[in-house]
Amino acid sequence: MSSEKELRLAMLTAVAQTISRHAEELTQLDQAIGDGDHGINMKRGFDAVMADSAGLVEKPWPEFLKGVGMTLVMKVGGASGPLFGTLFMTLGKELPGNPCAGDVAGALEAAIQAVQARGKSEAGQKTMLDVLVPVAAQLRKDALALTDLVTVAAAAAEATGPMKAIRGRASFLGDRSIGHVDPGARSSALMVAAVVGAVKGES
Amino acid sequence: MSSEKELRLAMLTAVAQTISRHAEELTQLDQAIGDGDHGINMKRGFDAVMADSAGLVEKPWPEFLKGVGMTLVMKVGGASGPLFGTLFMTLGKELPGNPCAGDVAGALEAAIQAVQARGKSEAGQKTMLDVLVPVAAQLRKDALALTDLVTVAAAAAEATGPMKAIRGRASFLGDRSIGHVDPGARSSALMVAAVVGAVKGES
Amino acid sequence: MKKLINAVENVLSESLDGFAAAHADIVTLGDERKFVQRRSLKKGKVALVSGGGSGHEPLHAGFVGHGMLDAACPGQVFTSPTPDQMVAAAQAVDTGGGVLFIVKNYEGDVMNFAMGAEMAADMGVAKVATVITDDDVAVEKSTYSIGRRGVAGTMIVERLVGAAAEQGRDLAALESYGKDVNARTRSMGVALTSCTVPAAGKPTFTLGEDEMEMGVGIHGEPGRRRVKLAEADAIAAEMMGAILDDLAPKAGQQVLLLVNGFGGTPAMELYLMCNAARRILAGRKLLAARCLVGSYVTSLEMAGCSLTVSLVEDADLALWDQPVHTAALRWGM
Amino acid sequence: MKKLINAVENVLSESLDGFAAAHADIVTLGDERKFVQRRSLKKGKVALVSGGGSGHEPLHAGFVGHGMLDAACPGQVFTSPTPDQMVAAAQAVDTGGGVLFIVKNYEGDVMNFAMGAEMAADMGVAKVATVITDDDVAVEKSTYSIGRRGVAGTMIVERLVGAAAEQGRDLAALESYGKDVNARTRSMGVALTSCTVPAAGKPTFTLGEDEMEMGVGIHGEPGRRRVKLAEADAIAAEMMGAILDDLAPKAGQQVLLLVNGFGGTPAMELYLMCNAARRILAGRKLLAARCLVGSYVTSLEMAGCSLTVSLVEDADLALWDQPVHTAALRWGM
Ligand SMILES: Nc1ncnc2c1ncn2[C@@H]1O[C@H](COP(=O)(O)OP(=O)(O)O)[C@@H](O)[C@H]1O
Ligand SMILES: Nc1ncnc2c1ncn2[C@@H]1O[C@H](COP(=O)(O)OP(=O)(O)O)[C@@H](O)[C@H]1O
Ligand SMILES: [Mg+2]
Ligand SMILES: [Mg+2]
Ligand SMILES: [Mg+2]
Ligand SMILES: [Mg+2]
Repeated sequence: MSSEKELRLAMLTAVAQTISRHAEELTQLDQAIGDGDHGINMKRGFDAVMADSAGLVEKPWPEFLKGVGMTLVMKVGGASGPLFGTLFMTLGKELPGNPCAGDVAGALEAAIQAVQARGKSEAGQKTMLDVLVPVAAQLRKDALALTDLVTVAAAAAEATGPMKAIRGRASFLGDRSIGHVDPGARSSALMVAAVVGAVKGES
Repeated sequence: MSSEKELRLAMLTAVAQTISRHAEELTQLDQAIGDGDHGINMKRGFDAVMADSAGLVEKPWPEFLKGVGMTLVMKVGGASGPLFGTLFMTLGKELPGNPCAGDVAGALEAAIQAVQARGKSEAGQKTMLDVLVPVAAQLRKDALALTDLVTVAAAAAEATGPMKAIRGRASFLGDRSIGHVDPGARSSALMVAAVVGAVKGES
Repeated sequence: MKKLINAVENVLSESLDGFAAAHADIVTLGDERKFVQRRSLKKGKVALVSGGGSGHEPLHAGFVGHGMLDAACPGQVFTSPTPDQMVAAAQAVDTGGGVLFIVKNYEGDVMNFAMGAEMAADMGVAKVATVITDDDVAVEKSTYSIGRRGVAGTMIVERLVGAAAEQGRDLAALESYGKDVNARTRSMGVALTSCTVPAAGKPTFTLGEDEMEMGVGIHGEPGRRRVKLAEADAIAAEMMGAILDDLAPKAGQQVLLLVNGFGGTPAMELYLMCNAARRILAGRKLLAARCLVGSYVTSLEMAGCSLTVSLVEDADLALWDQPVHTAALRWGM
Repeated sequence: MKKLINAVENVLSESLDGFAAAHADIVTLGDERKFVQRRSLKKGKVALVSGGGSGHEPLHAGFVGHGMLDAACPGQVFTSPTPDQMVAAAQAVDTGGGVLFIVKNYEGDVMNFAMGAEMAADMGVAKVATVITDDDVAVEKSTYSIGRRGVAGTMIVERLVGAAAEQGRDLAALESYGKDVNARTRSMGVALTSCTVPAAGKPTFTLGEDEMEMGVGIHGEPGRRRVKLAEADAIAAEMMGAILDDLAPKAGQQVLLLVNGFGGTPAMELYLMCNAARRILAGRKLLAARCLVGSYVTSLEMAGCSLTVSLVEDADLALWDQPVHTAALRWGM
């Protein structure tokens, strides 16, 4: 149990750190095709999560994830706040108290459903979903091939570059959104890499 | 009489042209220690004078000069409008119908008095008066040494550079006004040179 | 970045404190600065709540007061507020008549207000309805997008619905009136310079010395196209053309014209644009029944402006002219 | 130069046309656009006439209307109007009570208004008196200069004297009240960027990315010194320090605080400065009885702001609160 708690703290810390380190990059991506706040938003959210981390990591996985999601909803704002918030909250709702690797794909699929419902969106529209969906598919295929997961996520984020945005602020640009990586896709890939790193015990 | 009329037209044209040609320079001088409109103001005034020139030059010298002064008052605005306007109007009041060279120094001295009264100012305060006063003195010394007049005027304008402004917008700057030529002094010197050029028959 | 600020993190809170102090006769600030609310509420009146990212001042907090909003939820700069803010605001200003959310059409705002409405319902705030504004014709309407952005026309919706709410209309009537006003309101903007989000520290976009962004959004989002700087008349013609082609009003129609500055454009230029826009209206035989000129829906210090046209009838004008008493719009009281 | 204009020569006239059209309920434009006047005059009331270079909008035309000015004479951008304008305005609005000129202390304005007063007297406009405003503490007072500049405090004089005129006070009483209010009013400004006079086509001055002009004038005139950009609190402390040292008010004194934007500074920053200034007032035990925040006396699109403090008594506040109905300031009607 204590090692589970350490794992939660390691995951949270890794995600918060990667967001913080890449905040400027995310903001720059958002300046190109959005309103230039994605890095700032995500950093504000995960700073708030980290401020509560001591209490959060004490909780079992479902409550832990719901707590993270709720904090993101209340602190991130913008489009990404409700969406990542919904993602984490639904993961918390779906996962059992003592989840094993095999539980994750199903929970993530449900969480993606919830994000799609909230965002009236689906994969192919140049959003975070273009990373989340292939990541869920890869998990479903092989829940233990962690390195592949990182590769899939990174490639999926890159692949949003040539896409035309149909959801998110970038959609206002029409064809002018083509040629830029989606900020929410990039932050999703960064989070996947951080979580995998934490699971593998890297720091 | 007709040659007098031509002289009036030549003078007017020469003054208007020099102001127009140097408008940007005068504005730049005013940007350094004022509000950046002296060239624009003077050009607007003399453009208006030139628009009326056909009628104005028909009039004898006193009415001609009063007319020029009145137009400047109504069109230039700012500090230079009332001052140059007063200068020309008073010249018109003071000069006889058929002035000779010897009449000019006295008329200019009276006009300078009027400018000083209007501006609550005197030579030594980094203004147009620092050109007008030495020009009047030189005229008093030798009314026919036209080239000297131009030299005196140009040197007097230059000499306002090291002065500290006590009147005009530049006075707000205190010591920071030092090191810049006064725009009104420069425009005065330009007008003196233009008038002399017209009298000497240059074009 | 050149701004009159202390620390980037405190821009919003210090600004809200200054706002609340300067307008203490009209507004109070909610707990944790979650919302700005009207000082005196009217029992049973439908409460109007709006909000959105900050940086568009006076929208929305500047429109809290008699005849307009009951509360406004300020988000971080250019970032939608969070659902807890809407919940807190709704709870504070609901006096039994229900709550109408007025939301600009951005996914962030729409989703956060939607979550706020759900949470408010869970927590027992009687009824919540929502009007979404989407007046920006710069974005082509299409089923393959999230639709148009809500821009300056939002304040016209807030004003007219606010006046109607003051007269005691019920929630359903106000919701449908708000949608109706929004449907008759179109805007388009142009930017001459970018704005700088304080936390980002550098301009959102870069324009050449001879370029402008035609159809810009109020967060500095790129517009229809980046073009060479043009004369005011040509700019007005393009914007009014897009607006009027979309609205397709009949000759003789009364309109409300809003010439809105984005924050960095002086009144002198706005009035010049007003003059240009009015000539175009006259050319199409449209009657500018009311005309509002000023920086009402801004993008920080962005230079540029938007034009908004609302098709109005006498009944709308009568509402428009009712007393209003907010920080940024005031007449009749 | 990036501006919403057509031709440089027509900026003023097109802008005035737009202004007059947008506010046709309040003002009319005089012949040859020599002045903007109040639509309805009050027989026997002393007429208040102000004016000055354009580019400071809404000052002065935006303050024409009930409770403030009867007419405003707009000069070219940053250039005093000419005497014929003052004469025409005085003739148009004098209804027998005489005319009070309110003039900012710049030699151009003072001389042109003086010539205007002389000509008006020659032409039989009954009585003309003049109040000169000089509230800018950035300029040290000295017998070796023309004295202080008139800046944002001018609008406070226009407002209070305007309200007093509405109550029927005579010319001499208003002249002395105006001088009195001016004597109790002090301002200081700071610029973060320059402005560009349309006809000049380039910025009046240049500041480094990390510099500001402390004590700037409202035409972008250099101020006390050019310094490194500082935090809002430090800027407010320097400006309020200079103002309050000069006014030397007693603890417990009521004051009116004006936080004035120069045209390119968004409301968010002005309210933040308001918050900073109010903290300083509170620290000196001064009571901010009224607080006005907005871009009222501008320098085209210059970024920056000024702070103005007026020492006021209950009688001044009662006048301040009287109804006013102008394009830029309106309450109570
Ligand atoms: N409807 C949507 N569905 C899924 N993801 C979305 C949607 N709208 C936006 N996003 C994601 O959110 C990201 C933008 O987040 P952020 O910049 O924080 O919010 P905002 O756009 O409100 O400023 C986009 O890059 C995109 O990945
Ligand atoms: N009181 C004064 N007496 C004499 N000359 C003055 C006075 N005030 C200003 N000037 C002259 O006027 C010039 C400025 O003219 P201008 O720029 O057209 O007006 P403004 O200063 O009102 O913008 C100064 O350079 C100076 O020579
Ligand atoms: Mg964003
Ligand atoms: Mg000048
Ligand atoms: Mg955003
Ligand atoms: Mg000037």
